[in-house]
Formats: sequence, C-alpha cells, structure tokens
Amino acid sequence: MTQTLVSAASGALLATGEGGPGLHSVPATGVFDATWLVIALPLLGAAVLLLGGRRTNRFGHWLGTLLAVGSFFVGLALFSAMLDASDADRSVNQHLWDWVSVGSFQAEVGLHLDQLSMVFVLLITGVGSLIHIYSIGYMEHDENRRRFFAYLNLFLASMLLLVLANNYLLLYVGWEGVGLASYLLIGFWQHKPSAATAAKKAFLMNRVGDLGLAVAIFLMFTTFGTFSFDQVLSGNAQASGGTFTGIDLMLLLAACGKSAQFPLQAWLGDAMEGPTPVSALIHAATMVTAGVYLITRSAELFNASPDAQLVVTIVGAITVLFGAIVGCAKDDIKKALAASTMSQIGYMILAAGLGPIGYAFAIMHLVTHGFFKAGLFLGAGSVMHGMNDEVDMRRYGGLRKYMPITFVTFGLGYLAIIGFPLLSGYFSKDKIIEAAFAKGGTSGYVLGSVTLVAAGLTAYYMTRVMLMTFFGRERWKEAPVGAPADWHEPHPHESPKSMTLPMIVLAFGSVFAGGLFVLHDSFVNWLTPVTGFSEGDSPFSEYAVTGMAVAMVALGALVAYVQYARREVPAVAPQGSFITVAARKDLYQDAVNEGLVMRPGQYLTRMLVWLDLRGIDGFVGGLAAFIGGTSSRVRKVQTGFARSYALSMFGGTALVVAATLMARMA
Amino acid sequence: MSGNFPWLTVLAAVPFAGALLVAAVPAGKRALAKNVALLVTLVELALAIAVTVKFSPNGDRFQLTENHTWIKQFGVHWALGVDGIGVVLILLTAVLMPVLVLASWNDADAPQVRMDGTVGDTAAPRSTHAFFALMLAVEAMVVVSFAATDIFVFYVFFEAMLIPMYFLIGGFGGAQRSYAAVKFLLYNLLGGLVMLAAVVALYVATADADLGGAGQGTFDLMRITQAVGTGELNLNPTAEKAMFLGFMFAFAVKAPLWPFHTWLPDTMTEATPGIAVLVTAMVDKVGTFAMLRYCLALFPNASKTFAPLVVTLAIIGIIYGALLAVGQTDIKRLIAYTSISHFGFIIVGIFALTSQGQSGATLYMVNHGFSTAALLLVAGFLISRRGSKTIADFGGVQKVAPLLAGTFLVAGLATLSLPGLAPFVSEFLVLVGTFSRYQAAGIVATFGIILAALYVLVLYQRTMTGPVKAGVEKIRDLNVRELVVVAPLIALLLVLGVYPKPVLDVVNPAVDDTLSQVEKTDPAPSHPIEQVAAVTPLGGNK
Amino acid sequence: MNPANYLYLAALLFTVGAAGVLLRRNAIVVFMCVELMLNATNLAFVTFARMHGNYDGQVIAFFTMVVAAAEVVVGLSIIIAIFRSRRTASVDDANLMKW
Amino acid sequence: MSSGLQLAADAADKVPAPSIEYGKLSPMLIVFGIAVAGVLVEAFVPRKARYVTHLVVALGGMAAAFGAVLALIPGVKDSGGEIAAVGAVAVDGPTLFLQGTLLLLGIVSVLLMAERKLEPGGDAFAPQAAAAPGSAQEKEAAAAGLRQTEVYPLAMFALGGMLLFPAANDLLTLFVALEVMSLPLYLLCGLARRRRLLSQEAALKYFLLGAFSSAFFLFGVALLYGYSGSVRLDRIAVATGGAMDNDALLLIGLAMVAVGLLFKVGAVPFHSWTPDVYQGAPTPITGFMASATKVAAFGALLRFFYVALPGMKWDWRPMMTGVAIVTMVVGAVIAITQTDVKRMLAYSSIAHAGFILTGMIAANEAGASSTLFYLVAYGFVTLGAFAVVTLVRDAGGEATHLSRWAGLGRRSPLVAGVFAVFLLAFAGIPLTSGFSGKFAVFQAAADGGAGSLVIVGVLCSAIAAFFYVRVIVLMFFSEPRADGPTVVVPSVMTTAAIALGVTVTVVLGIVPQPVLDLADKAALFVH
Repeated sequence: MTQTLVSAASGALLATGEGGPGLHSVPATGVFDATWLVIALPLLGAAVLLLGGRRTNRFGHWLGTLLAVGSFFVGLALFSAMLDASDADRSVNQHLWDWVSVGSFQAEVGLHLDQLSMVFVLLITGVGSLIHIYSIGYMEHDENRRRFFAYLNLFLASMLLLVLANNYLLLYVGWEGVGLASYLLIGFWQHKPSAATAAKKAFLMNRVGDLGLAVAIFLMFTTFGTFSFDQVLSGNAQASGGTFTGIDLMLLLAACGKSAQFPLQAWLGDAMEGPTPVSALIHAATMVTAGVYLITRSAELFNASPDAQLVVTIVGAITVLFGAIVGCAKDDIKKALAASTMSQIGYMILAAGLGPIGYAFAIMHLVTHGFFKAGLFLGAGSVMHGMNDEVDMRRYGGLRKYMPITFVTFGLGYLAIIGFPLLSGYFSKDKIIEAAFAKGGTSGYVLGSVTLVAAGLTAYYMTRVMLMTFFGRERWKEAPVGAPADWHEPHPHESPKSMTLPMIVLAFGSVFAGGLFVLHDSFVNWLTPVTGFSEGDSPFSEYAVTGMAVAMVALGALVAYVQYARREVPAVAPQGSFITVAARKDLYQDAVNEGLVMRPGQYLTRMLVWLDLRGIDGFVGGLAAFIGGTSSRVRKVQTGFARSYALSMFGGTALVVAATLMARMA
Repeated sequence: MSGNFPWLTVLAAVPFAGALLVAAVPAGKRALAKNVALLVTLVELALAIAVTVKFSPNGDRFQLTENHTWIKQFGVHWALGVDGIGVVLILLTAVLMPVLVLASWNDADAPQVRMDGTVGDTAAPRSTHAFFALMLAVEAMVVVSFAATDIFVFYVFFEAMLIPMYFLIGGFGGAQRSYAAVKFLLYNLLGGLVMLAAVVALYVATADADLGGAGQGTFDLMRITQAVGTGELNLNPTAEKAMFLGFMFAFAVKAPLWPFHTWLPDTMTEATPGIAVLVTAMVDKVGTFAMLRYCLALFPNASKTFAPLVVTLAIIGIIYGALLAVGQTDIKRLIAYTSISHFGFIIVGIFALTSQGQSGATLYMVNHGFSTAALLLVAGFLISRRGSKTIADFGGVQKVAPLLAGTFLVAGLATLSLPGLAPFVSEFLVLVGTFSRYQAAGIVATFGIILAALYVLVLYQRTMTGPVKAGVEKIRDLNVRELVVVAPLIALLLVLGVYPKPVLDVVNPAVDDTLSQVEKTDPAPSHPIEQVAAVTPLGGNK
Repeated sequence: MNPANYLYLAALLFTVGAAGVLLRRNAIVVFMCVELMLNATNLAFVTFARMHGNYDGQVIAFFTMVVAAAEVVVGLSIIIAIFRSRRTASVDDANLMKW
Repeated sequence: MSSGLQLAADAADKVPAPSIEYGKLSPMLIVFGIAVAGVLVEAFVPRKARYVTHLVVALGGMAAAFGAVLALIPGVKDSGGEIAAVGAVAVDGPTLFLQGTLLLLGIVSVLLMAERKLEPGGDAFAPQAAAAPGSAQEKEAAAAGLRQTEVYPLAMFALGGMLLFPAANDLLTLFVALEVMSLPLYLLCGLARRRRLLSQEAALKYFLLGAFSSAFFLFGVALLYGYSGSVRLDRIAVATGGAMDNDALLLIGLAMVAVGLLFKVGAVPFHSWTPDVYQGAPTPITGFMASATKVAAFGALLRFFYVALPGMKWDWRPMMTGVAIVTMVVGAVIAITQTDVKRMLAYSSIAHAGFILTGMIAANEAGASSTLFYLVAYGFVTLGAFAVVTLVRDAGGEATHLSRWAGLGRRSPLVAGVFAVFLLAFAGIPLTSGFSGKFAVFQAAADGGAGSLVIVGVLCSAIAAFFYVRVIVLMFFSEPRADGPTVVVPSVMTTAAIALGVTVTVVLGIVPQPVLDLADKAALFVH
C-alpha cells in the first residue's frame, strides 16, 4: 500500500527512470500457455452455433453456456497460477502469430496477461457464465435462442480479446468486436424497428469513439514506431507533452464511445431495447467498462499528460451527474438502470483520470459494479419476465410478495449501489470520493463535491426504483389508460431457478466483494505493479469523507422515501418541473445530436446527391450537348447547293494560299 | 515443366480460348455453355495458383518473365512478368471469376428488360453464350493488364477490355443499361485516348534517349524505369508532368477517382450483379494497379509533385462517396458509391508514398474485390427475388430469409472494415500510411470509417430488419448454388482478416521497390522507443 | 511585250471563270466557266514555256485541251441525264442531299 | 521570238525517241489494257455472256497486275526505285506498295459491284443509265432484264488512273492520272438503280466540284512550272533548293496543287462533296471511292510533298497542320448528328483523312510508312463497312437510315457483329487495324514534332467514338422494329469481300508486324 511509485511527472517531457513502473512481461510458460484458450472457447462456441445453423438449435444454449463456463475455469486456473507466481512473473506475454507486417509497421496476434487483465478475465467469464445460465431460462421461448447464445459467445470472445491483446491494434479488434456483438444483441429482436434503430445508433456512436482509438494508434506509430504494450507502455516512451496529450485525448474519445461517457453517451439508454441479459452483461457489467480498462491500461501515457488527465476527470464528472440526473426521471426500469450505469462508469472514468491515485479504485468499483449492476439488471429482467415484459415502473408496485427471491437479490444490489455501509459499493465508491478529494487543489474539491452529490442522487433514484417496483400499491392490477381491448391483468410470479440462481450468486458478490477487496488492501496491492499507486493528498480524513458520503446517501434515500413511499405513485407520469422534463428527455441529448450532426449531415448529403447529378455529370453532359449542338449547327453549312460547296472550296483555297504565304513571312 | 514455360501467356490464353470455345458451343445448349465457362475459370484458377506457387516473394522484382518482339516498328514486345502486386491481383481475378460465373448462372437467360422497364419478349432471350464468352474475354484482358511489362501491351488490353465490358453492360442489364454502357465506354475511352497521347510522347522521349537502340524507343517498363533511375532518360519536368497527367487521367477515370467517378454508379446500377462485380472488383483495379506500377515508376518526380493533389482528390472521394452512399434510395447505386469511397482509400494509400500505404492499397484492392463481390452478389440475389432495387421496397427480410440476411450482414461488415475481417487490415494500413505522411489527410480519411458504418447499417436496417413488408414475404432464402457463391468469399474475408501475412509477404518487396523508384522512404518515428538493455521487451517482435 | 502581262491576263481569266462557277446557276454555263479556268491555265503554261524557253508548257497545254475535251464528254452526259429526269439544268435544283 | 524557232529547230534533231520501260509500267498497262478490253467486250460479246466475261477479264487482269507488282518488288528492293517513262513515272517502294493495295481493293470492289443476289431486279446499277428515272424506257429496260455491264471497264479505267496517281513523277502525269481516275468515277456515281435522283445529283456535284478543283490543281501546276521551269518533281525539288527570288509563285503554286489533292482526299474545307456523293452513289461504288481513291490520292500527296517539296517543310507544314486539325474536328463533330449510315461513314472518312494527314505531316520516313500502313488498314475496313451496308435492305432498297438499323444485332447477330468490328476499327479500339494505324501515325507525328496534332487527334477520336458507339447501341441494345429491314444473304462474292475486310481488320490489329515491315521498307521515295 505504501509503495509510492513514480507518478505523473508534470512538464513537457516524461523523465524515463530505469526500471520504471512500465509494462514488462515474460513469455508465457506452463499454465499460461493456455491463455489463448480463454478466448478460443467462446469463439468456438460462436462459430459452431453460427455455422451449424438450425441443426444446433437443440443443444446450442447448453454448448454456449458450457464453453463460457469452461472459459471461466481456464481463467481460474490462470488466476491460481498467477497467485503462485512472483510479482515479476505475473505479467506474461503469449505470441500467437504474426499478423500485419509492412515496413516498420509490425503487429502480432499476441496476448498479454497481467494482474489487470486477470481481473477482467475473471469478471467477464464469471459474470458472463452466470448470464449464460440466466439466459437459458430467460430466452426459453425465443425461437432464435441459439443465435442469441452464439452472439453472447461472440461477445465473450471479443471482450476477452480486448482485455488480453498485447498491442493496441489487436485491442482495436476486440474493441470493435464487442461493438459488433453489442450491435447484434441490441438489435436481437430485429422485427422491432426501435431495436434495429437502437442497435445502429449504438454502433455508430461507438464508431465515432473508434475513430479516436484509430487516430491514437496512428499517433503512437508515427511517434514511437510501435503500438505494442510492452514498448509504448514500457516507461521508455518519450515525446512532447502535446503528443502525449493528443494520444490521450484520442484514447479518451474511444473510451467515451464505448463507455457511454459525455458527449457520446446517447446510445446507452436506447441500447436497453436488447434482451435484459444483454443489458446486464454488456451494457452494465463488462463492455461499457472497456473505456475504463483502456485508460487504466494506458496509465503510462496518461500519466505523461496532466492536461489529458484533467479532461478525463471532467468528462467523468459531467457523466456522473448527467447519468444521475437522467436516472432520477426515468419510469422505464431498464432505462433508469442504464442511466445509473452511465453515472457509475462516470465514477470510474473520473477515478481513472486521477492517475495512480485512482486507477486501482476505478477498477475496484468496476468489479463491484459488475456484480451489483448485473444483479440489478437480472432482477429487472426477472420482474419483466413475471410482468408480461412491462418495463414502466408506474405499472409495478408491491411486487415483493410475488417474487421474493428477486426482491431480496435486487434489494441487496440496491443497497450495494447506493453505498450502504459495508456492502461492496460502499467500499469502492468511498475510495473514489476520497481519491477525488485527494487529487488536491481546486479541482480536487470540485471533483470530490461532484462525486458526493452524485452519491446522494444515486441513493435517490435507486430508492425510487426500489419503492416503485416492490412497494406501494399494486398498480398493475388496473388497466392502463388507453389499454387495448384484449388487455388482461398480468400474473406476477417468481422466475425459474436458472434465472434466480445467477441472481443469488451476484447478490453474494454485491454484498461481499467490496469487503474482500479492501481487506489488507489486497485489490490495490494486486494491481499496483501494473497501474502504480499513490496515496495522494486528501484535505479530509478517511472518516470524514465516509461520513459525508453516508450522509448524502441517507439524504437521497430519505427524499425518495418521502416522494414515493409516503405519497401515492401516479400511474401516469405528472407534468413535472422543467428539470424533470429535460431529464426525461435525457437532457435533450438526442435533440442536440440531431441538430448538430444529423440534420446538417442530411442536408449536405441531399445537396451532394443533387450536385452529383447536376454538377459533374452535368458538366460532361453539357459538354456533350455543346458538341452535339455545334454539330447540328455546323452541319447546316452543308446546304446541298453545289455552288455553296464551290464557294467553300474557293474560300478554302484562298485561306490555304494565304496560310502558306504567311508561314513564310512568319 | 521447363523453366521457360510461358506461364503468363498460357494464363492469358486460357480464358481467351475459353471464350472462343464457349462461343462455339451449339446455339441451343445453354447449360453446356455455362458449364464450359465454369470449367475454364476453374482451370484458370488452378493455373493462377500454380503461378502464385512458382512466384518466390524474395526473388527478382519481376518473375516468370517472357519477352518476344511483337511489333518491331512500334518498339513493342510481348513482354509479360509479374511482381508481387501483379501476382496477387491475378490471383484475385482468377478466384473471383468462377464465383461470378456461378453467380451469373441464370442472369443471361432471363428475358431482356426493355428501355421502358417492361420485360421483353420471353421467346427471344439473350445469348447466354455471348454473355459467358465476353466474361472470359474480360478475364483474359484483365490478366494481361496485370501481367504486362510492356506499356504498349498494357495499353492495348487496358483499352480493348472496354469493348466486351461495354457489351456485357449494355446487353444484359436493367432498363437504362444502354445509357450506362455508353457512358462507361465514352468516359473510359476518353481517358484511354488521353493516355494514348502520353504513351506516344513517352515513346518519343525514349527514342530521343535511344533506349531501344538504333534510334528506336521502347515500351519496356523495366528498361525505362531503369533508365529513369540512372538518369539515362531525363524527361524535362514539364513533359514529365504532362505525361504523368495523361496516364493518371486514364487511371483516374477507370479507378475511379473523384471527380471522374460519375460513370460508375450508372454502370453498377444497370449492369447485372455479376458484371457490376466484374467492373468494380477487377476492371477498375487495373486502374489503381496501373497508378502504382506505371505512374509512380515512370514519372517519379511528377508523382511526387502531384501526390498532394491526388491525395486531396482521393480524400474528397472517400468522404464524398460515403456521403452519397448514405443518400441513395437504390441498393446497387448505394453500393456503387461505397466503391467510390473505397477507391479513394486505395488511391490515397498509393500516393501517400509510404510502404504501409502502398502495401495496404494493394491488399485493399484484393479485399475490396472480395467484400464488394460478396455484398453485390448477395444484393443481387435479393433484388432478383423481389424484382426491385429500391431500398424502400424491402424490410424484414431477416425474418423470411435469415441466411441471406446473415451473409448480407457479413458482407456489409466487411465493407465497413470491421476488424477481424480482411478489409480492416488494408484500410488500417492505408490510414496509417497516409497519416504518417499527411496527418490531416489521414484524420479526414478516418472519418470515412464512421460514414461507412452509417451507410452499411442504414442499408441493413432498412432492408433486413423491421416488420416484413408486403412483397417481401415471398422471398426465398439462399439456395445451394448461391451459398456456394458466397461461402468462399466470406471464408476469404475471414482468413485474410486474421492472417493476411501471406499476401503481404508477397506484396511488400514490390512495394519497397516501387518506393525506391520514387526515391521515397517511410517517415521515421519522431521518438522511437529507446531500447533499454535491462528491460528488453520479450514479446515485442516475435 | 512583257510576258508577265500574259500571266496577269491568265490570272484574270481564271478568276472570271471561278466567279462564273460560283455565280451561274445553269450547269452548262458553270461547266463552261470551268473550261475557261482551264484555258486560263493553258495561257499561263504557254507563257511560262516562253519565259523558260522550253516546250514543256506548250505540250501541257495540249494535254489540257485533250483532258478538257474528255471532261466535256463526261460532263455533258451527266448534265443531260439529270436534265432528262428533272427537266432543269439548274445546279441549285439538285439539292436533295444536304446536312 | 527567234529563240522559239531555234528551239524547234534544235528539237528536230536532238530529241531522242523516248524509251519506255514497259516492264516497270506493267501493272498500269495491264489494268488499262483490260479496261480497253472491257470496252471491246461491251461491243462484241453477246449480252448474256458479257457479265461473266467482264468478271473474268477484270478479276484476271487485276490479279495479273498484282502479280506484276509482286514481280517488280525484288528489282525495286535492289535499286531502291527507278524513274521510268522518261521521268514521268516513279517505280519505287511507295508506288508498288500502293499499287498492290489498290489492286487488292480493286478486286474486292469489283466483287461487290458484281453482286447480283441482293437486288431483286439485278445488281446495284441502273439497267439503262440514259433513261430518265420513272420513265417508260426505264420500266421497259427493267422488264427486259437489262443489266449494266459498263461499270467494269469504267471501274478499270478509274483503277488505272489510281495506279498511276501515286506513281506519277511529274505534275502533268499527275494531272492526267487525276482525270483518268476521276472521269469514270463521275459516271459511276450516277448509275445507281434505286434512288436515281440522288445518284444523278451525286454525279453532278462530284463532277462540277471535281472539275473546279482540277482547275485549281492545274493552275497550281502552271505556277510551279513557272517557278521551276519543269513539272518533274525532282527538278522542282532542286529548284526550291536554289533560287530565293519570286517565291510567291512557288508558294501559291504548291498551295493550289495541294488544294487539288486535298479535294480528292476529302480534307476540310474541300470536303463538301464527300457526304453528298458517298450518300448518292451506288454503295459498291462508294466503297470503291472511299477506299481506293483515298489511297491513291494520299499516295500522290505523299509523293508531291516528300519528293518535290522536302526542303519546303517549314512552309507547308503550318498550312497542312491547320487543314489536318479542322479536318479531324469537322469530320468528327458533324458525324455525330448524322442519321444516314452512308453519310455518317462519309463524315467518318473525312475525320480519317485528318488522321492520315497527321502522319503525313510528320514529314519523315516514319510519317510515310505510317501513312502507308494506315491506308491499307483504312481501305479494307471502309470497303467492308460499305459492303455490310449493301446487305441491310427493305422494300426501297438499302435501308440506310440509321433508325432502321435498330435491333439489327438481335435479328442477325453475325452481320451486326461484323459491322461492329468495322466500327470499332474506325474508332481505333486496340486489337483492330484502326488502332494500329492510329498509333502508327500518332507515333510518327509525335516523333516529327507535331505533338499538337496528336492531342487534337486523340480528342477527336473520343468525339468520333461517340457516333460509332451510337450505331452499336442502336444495333445491339435497341428493340428490333417490327417493320425493320431484313438482312439479305449475299452471294459468295460479297461474303468474300466482307470476310477479307474482317480478316485484315483483325490481323492488322493483332499482328500488324508484317505489313508494318512492308510499309517500312516501302517508305523510301525515289528522287
């Protein structure tokens, strides 16, 4: 814990100390030789299920689940091997094959497994396996269940590639691979136009982020001549501060796209069109946290540019509040959770922007969030499962009686996320708030305050969700306004075991993970060799911060209680203040995107379509018409009168004679 | 086989002979004609593979060379030889042809569509024989264009190719095919004729330098490039620029480079899908290939002078093509504009004058061939089932024909250069290569990847997803023949995406040689990583 | 007398003949104007022969006359044929083909 | 005055009897011989046997003449060419090359003229040319089944003139050859069986304008004679080398001679007769004129400029360059809007005259050889194209209006395909003879420093391509018309003519080497 390693050196150039904190790895041997299997197993599943077609319908879900679990066990084996290894040998590199090699541009397909990627491997395969199991029940009646599992497996493989790649180009493959899987899964119910649109939107906004990653790689290549981790992140990279800032901001852009951070946040809410297990796995626990991984992985680069780090924290701070505010106004349970996800990831990004003070806590919150948010989503899915896929919380109420397991697991997740003392969210979020203050200076105060306020807001909107869903009047018994004639009352019931089991496991994680991680600072110590660690310089004591945080949480929960437990929840959303209206409309994010990008783009496109027909083709057509017109006119000279022909000959002769004489004179 | 076996001549002759053979099949026997055509393309594929195997990547720049006097008076030799770039593109051609023949199996049997859009007399269908014979003729000419090391030979086949293409477009396409065919021919013919003037001028210049001996000029590419390198042939800058522009004009029309692109959308919209692929995947590649082989090597100084201009046009083309693709309402026209965007990438890669750019561009030619073929052919299957090219007529196809939709999506993802699929590698190389020479251009070009996602996904969304539209419900899924067409393309896209090394290994030496002819080296990294002995990276380079 | 004067006369006659071809409508007259041009040329030949002191020009003049006579045969037959079918010998009436 | 008498007195005893090298002149003599024989056939052979006899005489004679040309080649090869007939005729490489070409074109043309399977009433010619169109006599003649056979001797006379034209080594012989060539053609133009008014109009226009141009030509000859004191080309060349005074005579003279020759090749602005005459004349005659006349006239033009005026390059090149440019541009541009096949081909021939001039203007050996090559290539394509035109017929005879050709490719793919080959050759598409020829002249021009002509040539080729392509579109991509013309199956003669045309077009496109070799070796003029 007290290892204080080289932190960001301010100034134009990063001093390169010998044996810095950078990334150094040893070739994979022994158990680590099997690293590739982690990716290969789910990839195999995806291939078999996609190519096998209908023949695999019968056992597809089992195969998919089996391979996911298998991958988890390989991960566990790797983890135990890593526990046995010394610090220096924990970072291993597995070369698979040469990929692209042109001139000095050398990219390999190779894996890099260290403490950081290990955390992710376990999270992804662990939560992933649970969600596979959950989906067996959840998707039971879907005719395309096989395809669903194929996509899930594809996602696992891509996400694992993302966190295991040993260079940025290969990371990019995983990066877009998860984007593809996300696209396929959001739009899984393709017959719904809204789902197809949401999928497209997600992919496009992610592509904007990908642009950043691509440019970052270009910059690395032109600056360092390489983009492999153990070169760029070796601690020996030198460049002007501006270059580092450029690379970092481009990486941040990528992170914003993938992790739904401001200003590329707009897709996440719509992504809830996907089946709920997808929301739990991809849009809560794993994929959306890839941005945090990217920044943490690139710690060496970010440490070299305090400017870029500041921007990262600002983006994080804005998103923390943005998500929290939007979350307060959503009546759709999944969208409320999605807004919460955005906000929570804002915490992580903010923490990652703090540098060595925050990296470890960003990852820690990421993991605990993975547990409780996945649990919450699965709970929400379970509720929907029992409520005829109703998502409007105003049509819930008093469900705790009907689905007790869901209620308990969801409740534990709820307590974890608001930071109820001693549950996992309490530990991880507090650390971030502390770290934000520990940044020092004005920015430290601002960031710390933001995180505190957001903690209160989190408590508010999560309490609201909890109360509207499980407590109060059973609003679902009344027909909604404007209900179709064949409306019938839902019959809420508890979900099957395959669904509740994962929820229970995740609830355990939500409760205990945080405590485990802070015990002996085990989590921070684990990560320190990769990310570095520094205490920072907090103006407040640890207890003071905790006290403030708990107070904010209590305040938020209380307000929500007053609003939603003491008062009747109207079945139709009231008008609300202008802030509520804005929050319901996601703070006008879509309107802004439309006005700034889509509309001008559409006008430009229409103009170009017009221009293409008139402009260039018009010029050529005009030229042809001109020649044709000339032809029609000139041919009239051929009058058909022999005498006029004779005249043209006579004139021609005069010209020819004159020209000959002129040539001599000239 | 002896060392002097004329591999390349045989490679060119087989499809020619095949064309004659197909034409000679008795009139009534359509099936026989098709089978013969398919067989010929398969034989050609086998030969192309043999040539590729014979080619050793680290040997001479040009291999399997042949050189016979053809027209002494013009200083013309039947000179063939392949470098890494040529051999890869020949292989592309040979691989795509059987696929195209199979994909076009029934295209020529359908009754002709009249100019007013009505279906013509079913009793008088068009000549299946002519269709396949012409396709084979095009293949032969494309192969010669890729294999020629004599500028005249190249020119002759570059131009002659227009004629069978013209008949293929004008004889077998949609309602506006005649307009499209004429436009195709005239644009390209104009380009070719301007090039002819430059070819003649180059010959005169070589004659002045006495490169052919006895006061004669020469068209021998190797001889001229050698003379350019040694200063033996010292063109005056104005003449060099003029000749460069003459060559470049023809290639820019063919490629097509913005703003000379307007013939392509019409051609690709009106032609049958197979022919559209033939145009965009092979015939147009001759243009970009020729930029790389002829413009740069023959006119190194002019190339350097004009590189910024060409790069600018190509960048405009990338964005312009992509934006226009977004705005289209016709599936095939949309795909045509995507090709314009992609050709922008290829050209930008060539004229960035970096090894990554040029190797990437070459790889791009191959990958674009496969990805566009896949996309266009599947789109063609879709269109022929519904009888409409209008995007708005589709919707919900995924529900009724999942396999078709799935292959369409994979092809689309390749078109948007999804990592893991082949086009990603080439596109990234092109972008890196461009960025390292022209930073701003590289960034602007990178915006192309966002727009690519936009047009592909919009197309997919509108045609494949959503509720099943009226008229779509009767659409059948892919049949076996169609699967056989698409499967190898998709397999290649996947394989080349994860393991492009074999292609790159073949291409790289030729690219390095080209760059040395232009006397350009890759920009060095500004701050290469200092290799500290104590922490030698173990996994860095293998 | 200065032989140049004969040349001027020849040129004048040639021009008159050419003007006749351009101005007259009757095919026969047009044809006669052509003959006038040929005769002007003959004059020039003879004059040059005189100036150079050799016979070539004079011989050529004879050739020209013979050729002109042959031309008359052919020409008149064409004109008569066309007169028969059109009942006119006007050059301007024969303009079915144009543009 | 006295000097003239003195001269006459001298001549009486000093002028030796001219020696005539009959062997060297044999190709021309044979052709003139068969022409005269043709007249005798017309007079003495019974009507029924005339057709066959004419054919045998004409074809046999031309074949013999061709044999004579071949026999002369070794001698010319050794000596590099000789002047025969007291300086009147040059027997050298270009002469033999062009004579050989002309004889082959003549044979093909006669085959076309002799075709009797296409026209229900007989052949392409009026049964009785003297009968007024639509008159009783004409109907009578048609009913009697009269067939025109005078075309053969007429054609042979014309061909004889053509053979002499490029061989003429003095301007007088050139003039005589010009007239011998032209006069029978004037008559042949007026002999069409169908559309006789057009045919007669063509004859009249051709005749009047031809005579008019002859006058200019002759006046130019007079001026050159006045300048140099001789009409022999080599002596004129010598004279231009020496004296500096009174150049006006020389310059005006050369310009006017050029006018006469440019008229024959159909260069702008002396082209106006071409479309009308090509359209009105019987199609086999049009083919003969378009190919053979052009070959002969370009041969003469080459000899005139290369032998008589090599030192005057800087005087005539600007003028000729201008003519070449306007010829290419006007020919190509006006052809775009033509609606009659024959008329379109006429304008196309004008444009081609411009391309050939491009090679000629190079004024070097390559210029001569490339021009020779182009002429061969062009001659056969043109004949072939007009031969195809004779096949497409409806009730009114040949269906020459372009709109009638719509969908021809669907009805008779073979004929349309062949015509397409010819059109592509005209357009100069690679792998056809048209490309080889165009490349040859452009290369020569660029080499000779006429780069601007190459640029214009290239652009005009693009414009020209447009109307060739238009015809192909019409034939192949349009729906056939219900009342469209039919393609008549011709006899073996037309078939052979077309087949030869296609063969030459393709062979010269793919392996032009032998003919180029020949043209190269033949390109040396004897002085």
